Amino acid sequence: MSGLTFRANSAPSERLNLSHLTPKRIAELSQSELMALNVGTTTKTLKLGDVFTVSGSAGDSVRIEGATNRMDFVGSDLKEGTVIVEGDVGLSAGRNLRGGRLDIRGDAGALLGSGISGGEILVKGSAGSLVGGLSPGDKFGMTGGLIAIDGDAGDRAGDRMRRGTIYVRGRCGSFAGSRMVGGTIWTELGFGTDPGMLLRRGTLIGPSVERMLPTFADAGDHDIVILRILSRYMASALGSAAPKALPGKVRKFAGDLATIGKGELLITS
Amino acid sequence: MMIKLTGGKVYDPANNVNGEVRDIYVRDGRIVAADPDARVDQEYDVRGKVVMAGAIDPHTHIGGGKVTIARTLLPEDHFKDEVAHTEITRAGTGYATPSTMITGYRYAEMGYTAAFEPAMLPANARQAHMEMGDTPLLDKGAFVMLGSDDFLLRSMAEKQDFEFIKDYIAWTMHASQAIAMKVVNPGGISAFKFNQRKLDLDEQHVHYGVTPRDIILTLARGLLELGVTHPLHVHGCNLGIPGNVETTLATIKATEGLPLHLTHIQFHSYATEGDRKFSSGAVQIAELLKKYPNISIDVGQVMFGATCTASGDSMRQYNGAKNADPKRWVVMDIECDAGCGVVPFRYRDKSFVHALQWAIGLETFLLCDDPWRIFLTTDHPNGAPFYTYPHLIRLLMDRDFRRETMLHVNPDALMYSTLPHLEREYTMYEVAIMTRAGPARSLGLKDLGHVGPGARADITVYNEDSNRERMFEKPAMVFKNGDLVVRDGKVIKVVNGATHVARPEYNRDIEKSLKSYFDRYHTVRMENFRLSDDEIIDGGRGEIIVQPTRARTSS
Amino acid sequence: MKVNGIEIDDTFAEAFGMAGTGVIITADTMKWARIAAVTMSGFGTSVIGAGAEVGIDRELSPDETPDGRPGVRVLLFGFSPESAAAQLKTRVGQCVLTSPGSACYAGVDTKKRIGLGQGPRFFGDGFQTSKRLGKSRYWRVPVMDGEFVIEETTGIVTDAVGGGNILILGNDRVGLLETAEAAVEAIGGVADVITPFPGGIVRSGSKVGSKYAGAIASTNDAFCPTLRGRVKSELAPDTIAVLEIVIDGLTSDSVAQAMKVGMKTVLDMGAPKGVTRITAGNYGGKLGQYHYKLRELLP
Amino acid sequence: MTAQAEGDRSGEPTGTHIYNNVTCPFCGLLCDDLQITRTGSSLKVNNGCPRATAGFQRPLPAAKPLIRGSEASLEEAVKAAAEIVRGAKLPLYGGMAGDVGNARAMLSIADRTGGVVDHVLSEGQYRNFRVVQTSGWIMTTLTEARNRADLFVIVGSDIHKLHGRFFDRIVTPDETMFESLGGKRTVIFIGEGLDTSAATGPRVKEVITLPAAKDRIPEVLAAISAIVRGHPISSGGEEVKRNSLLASFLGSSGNADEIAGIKRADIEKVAEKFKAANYGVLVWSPPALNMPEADLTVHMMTEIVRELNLTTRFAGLSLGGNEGAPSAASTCTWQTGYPLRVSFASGAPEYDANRYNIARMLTDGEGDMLMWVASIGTDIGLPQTAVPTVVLGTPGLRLAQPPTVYIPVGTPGIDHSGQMVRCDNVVSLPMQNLGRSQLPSSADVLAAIEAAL
Repeated sequence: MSGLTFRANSAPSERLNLSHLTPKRIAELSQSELMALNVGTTTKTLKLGDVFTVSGSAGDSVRIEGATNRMDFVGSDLKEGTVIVEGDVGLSAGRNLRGGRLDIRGDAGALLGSGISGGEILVKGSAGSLVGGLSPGDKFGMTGGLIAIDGDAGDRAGDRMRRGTIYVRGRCGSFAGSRMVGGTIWTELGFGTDPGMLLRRGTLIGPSVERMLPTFADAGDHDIVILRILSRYMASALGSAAPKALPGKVRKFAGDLATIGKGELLITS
Repeated sequence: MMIKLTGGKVYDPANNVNGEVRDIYVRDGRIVAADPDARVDQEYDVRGKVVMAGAIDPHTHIGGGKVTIARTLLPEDHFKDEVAHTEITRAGTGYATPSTMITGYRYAEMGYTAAFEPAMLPANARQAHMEMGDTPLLDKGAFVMLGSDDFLLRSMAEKQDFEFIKDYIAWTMHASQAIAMKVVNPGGISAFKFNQRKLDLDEQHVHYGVTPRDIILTLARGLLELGVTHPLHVHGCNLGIPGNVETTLATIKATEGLPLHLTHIQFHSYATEGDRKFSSGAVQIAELLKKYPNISIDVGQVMFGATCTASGDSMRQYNGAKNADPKRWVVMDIECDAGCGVVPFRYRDKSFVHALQWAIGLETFLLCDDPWRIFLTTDHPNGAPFYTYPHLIRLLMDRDFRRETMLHVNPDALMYSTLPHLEREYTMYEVAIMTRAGPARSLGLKDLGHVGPGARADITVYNEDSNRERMFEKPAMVFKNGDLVVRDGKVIKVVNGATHVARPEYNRDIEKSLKSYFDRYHTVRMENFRLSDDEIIDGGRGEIIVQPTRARTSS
Repeated sequence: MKVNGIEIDDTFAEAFGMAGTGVIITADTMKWARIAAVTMSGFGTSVIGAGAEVGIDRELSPDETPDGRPGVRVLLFGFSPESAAAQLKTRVGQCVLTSPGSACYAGVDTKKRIGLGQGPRFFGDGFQTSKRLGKSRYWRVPVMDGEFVIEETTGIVTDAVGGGNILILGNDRVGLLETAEAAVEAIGGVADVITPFPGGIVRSGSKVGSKYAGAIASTNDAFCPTLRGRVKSELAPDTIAVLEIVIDGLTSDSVAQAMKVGMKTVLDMGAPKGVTRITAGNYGGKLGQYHYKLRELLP
Repeated sequence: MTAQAEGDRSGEPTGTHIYNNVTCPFCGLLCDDLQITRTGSSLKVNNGCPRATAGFQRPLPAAKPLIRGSEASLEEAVKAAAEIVRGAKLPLYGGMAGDVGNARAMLSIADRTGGVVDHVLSEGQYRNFRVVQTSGWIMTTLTEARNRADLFVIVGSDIHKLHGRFFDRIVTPDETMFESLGGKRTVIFIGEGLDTSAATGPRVKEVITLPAAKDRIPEVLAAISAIVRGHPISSGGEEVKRNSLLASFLGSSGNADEIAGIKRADIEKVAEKFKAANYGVLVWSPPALNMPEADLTVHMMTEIVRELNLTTRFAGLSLGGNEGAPSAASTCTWQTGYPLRVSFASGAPEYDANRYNIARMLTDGEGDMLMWVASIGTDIGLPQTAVPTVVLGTPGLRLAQPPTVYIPVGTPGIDHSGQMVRCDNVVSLPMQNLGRSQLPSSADVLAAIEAAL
């Protein structure tokens, strides 16, 4: 795997928009064009070259070193190839990701993977609110792909999510799966309060819920075949990092009955 | 300051000029008679180019609450069309519901110098005018909506004296600073508030007992007797419902000689033939219109793509909301005055229904033989954004282009329309009527829409081009009140246009009843409901032009 | 020529292009996966009369199935993708959806897809939900013992082969049947093929046409031992029975491989059981685009 | 233009002036039936709510432009402000508390200088915008509700305290147009500690309170939503863990009959009233919905409204809208296509509700100068920030820190005329100049600063 490495010279003094740093976009530009791109968010142009030193040769991956939480839209619109980030990222990392892999070896800000429709986002640390969530102007939040977070996820993971899978090795904050219309959110350490508020369809999986809405109906213990498929899918997508297979039986709660109520909250362990 | 446009090929139907080469002289913002002795300060050589008056859009939703709701609802509509400021122009956004400044710039860049908001709620008039005040380069005006307002319906139910109702109509036009009046789903918006879900022409309003027919006739006759030039602007019952052509035909017949303008008639020309129970009623409409010279129409042409429908017709919009794309819509009941519904929509060329809507619009254009009675509109943004006009003009002027375009639309749809058989091509003269002289005459804009002496010097100069779309989308020059504001399709100077109003006479006593009504029921004082001239003029931002009305009569 | 005392005709099996699809049926136990599969394969002998040719390709261990339960792969062959899809829909709806604990997944992985769960999902009466994982979409239909999971689509092969065959002739009906059974079992080890007739064996070989109007096929009188002498027979005087093994496969190679394995079994064990001859059915090579020459398939 | 507010302005007529039909700028209702008597620069309100009275009658302290704490002329202050703006890489235009004219002027200078615009009360407005931009809604307006509603449901907002005349004007007016329909009202309060005292009088048939804690209101709404849909509901509100499940459910603790501390039967009764209403109105004030992720509460309400409209008529009515928030949002929307939180840094409007949230930007140290307009109330003072600040504020504005440049400005509807947009985003009202002072409008000052750039 070859690719360019961008090392931040120092912490940026303003928010940056790094949506240009994908293998495809880099392949379209000469190095000088690339380094002249404006990545700043003020009236004064801030060139990519002012912020980063580049090394390596163009290829199917991009590496960003010294990233901070002021760097927004990292890996957005990625279609193929890999973007690896050493450090933290800001808002909307992996926005509209369609394929490939975004590998964040730090924490991510809000709206991680909003609008993602394919590919994978891996986060070593924790993520902010609205993981895979809806950004104004989107019909839905996440519509496909996989987001796997080693740490915790903030509130409202999967807001208005339609498809795809969010896997959180740690805890999910409150209101996970709010307004969700499909897809799966799986936490190993449990949900905060009121998960699945206005959940229309989709699946929330976790060992516990801090506070359950009254509009989730207890449907009893079940061996749910689709969970076996999900476990296999996770194993194939994440390899050794995959979670251990779900138990044979889970407690199913159907909801949110405040709306069409075709979703489910599954309590494991 | 004398300006001369030399040697252009002039199409000026109001003055019976059909493509003749003429020089046009402009002094102090107005067109003046040729004066060979006058000293010309600035001469523009427009030889070989086509000269027309600035175009007038008589029905385009450019201001008011519903447009701003649409803007809020669909940020993604703007994401794809963000426009940076320049030295002279402001930043903004385009697309189906463009921001106000961009609306002004883009209309001007297409050769339009006047545009009329056709659905101003009295309760929202102040905002509508504020938005139009932020729409540069265009003269504008608004049609105020009555017909589902409780004051009128009460008055009709109580069988108030007709002069009283006329006073109310006139007062409303004054209070809201309107040039004309529109009725939208007559009585239906109000009926919806009473949980009535449908109201046909002769169906009774569940609470007031009046029918849409009563309302249309009352308002149409009222406006006629008040001497308002533009007849009642009617968005009829049953918009969008297959079979509504019957309602529309009945509405035309109901006029009994009264003048009426039927707007976005495409949406009201649906018959029920075929397996899908959906077919074109354009032929029936066109035939009947020949017998009713008192009726004018605009089309509300549908063009393919994403747009947002915004209408006062809360009843029909609520019904149509199930087809919203994206599934995100707003319906409102407003101030015992009216309502609104904002429903995003995507017209697809492969869809049977949408392709047929497209065909019906074109059919209507091609079947109606009197261009003085049909105006070119897409009901922006309901049928399509106004930027599609040049494309539409090409479809009308270029048969081959039309045929080629038909190859890409749902073929089954074309079987339920006569469009494939229509050979007509609009002439330049007819286009000039439909987009200038006709609307100006219909709206009573005495010095707009023509380039004869005395006219305001709103002039558009086009490069002659057999590709009419290219020709009409990027004029060589546009003059607004004699100022060259657009060159080669780009704004080079920004000026403000005027606001046109009509002020029919009324008896001030009406305010006694109104005052009592407002005090008893309303949350706004009558005095504050009225919009003052100062609010429009607003520190030099605008100018008000009062267009003449005929003397008030009584029947 | 003769091998192990069995005559092998210098002829070929003539086979046709078909549309072939497949599903994987899983259940809590192999027993119930098999029951669903067998039921779905029932009355799936000849496309002409049964609408489709259906059979079990093989059993799958838990680690070979999408849900980690025991499973069975069923293949289904039809004249066209449309007719195969229609048959699949009916058979899955009637035989798999109904079978306790079952789930049903794509059994063929091709780019071209046909509906699998698209019909049965409506059994959910609005309570069905779907889940997309990776490239697959699964429908979950609530049923009385839990959920019936069915993948939305399965693949379809448009150049599959139907009607590969061998005919086994001999002088001992019981021995002939034992031999054919062994051949079918051996063919069971070949991937991507099925032998759709009862037990994989057909005794009513047919010819095209009939004296009766309306019947498109009728008994192959030239191979009926009791008509020898009455008609122009293909059979030697000592032949008292003929059995046929018909093979459908997703690929031509798999059909050839199945015929090869089948013939090997017959040649290895047939002579003591009374097998005297192997031949194949064809129509003179004019009708089917696949010709499998017996002598080229010898072990 | 002068910028002075002094108690005894010489040259000003000292006689008494009475102004009728005055529009009040101090809350989003924009009541326009006030009568104000002015004597010199002091105003007396005849029929205002406490908030209006306090606002109009607040003594106007003397105020002069200040540059780094030192008095300056308006011209100097404008020049100093222009200096600060001119040097900025990313100016922030916040506060935005003013009328439409103010919003127009702020948008103009922000466009010119590549700045960011946001209103101080955006957080509340965004509780609504997030819903509009996800699913839309069905809404009504004040006059419609006043005449038509037979059911008012007040959700989580102490409306009487926030909008002192709402009950008096909308819920319990002397007359309504449709006595047979919305003549007698049922008023339901959802939330604890709400002042229900104004829901009284002959027009009120029944008052019901479901006193749920603020953060439990969504549960109550969810239960109502489920019941109106005919879905069964459980008690909820509990911590659920797999291994404790059996015990908790078999144990059938007494609170299975309660939802969010409210008796299930009470909620069911309320839901039945929702279904039975001819025209129900769900009322909330966005700033009051300060439970976490409050847009979900708004969304829940719109879901209930949508469902009920399948059979009857129901609508939402959002109040709030103080400090000119709807004026700022509407103007920004018609001029840019976006409801605030817009950056012009690239030359074109860029909308991002997270990145261009000025409160967040200041906390995170983004932007390098802040222009803060607070021309209406006194309690939206400047946020803490290290960047240079220009405040155009009504005299007496409470400031946590001294601004770099302060310019006193008048209040729309008192010191100058203008227009403001009402909380229902449909009606806008004219603001009268009551002649209290010679203070310039913020729009005029902004225009002067822009001209001085």
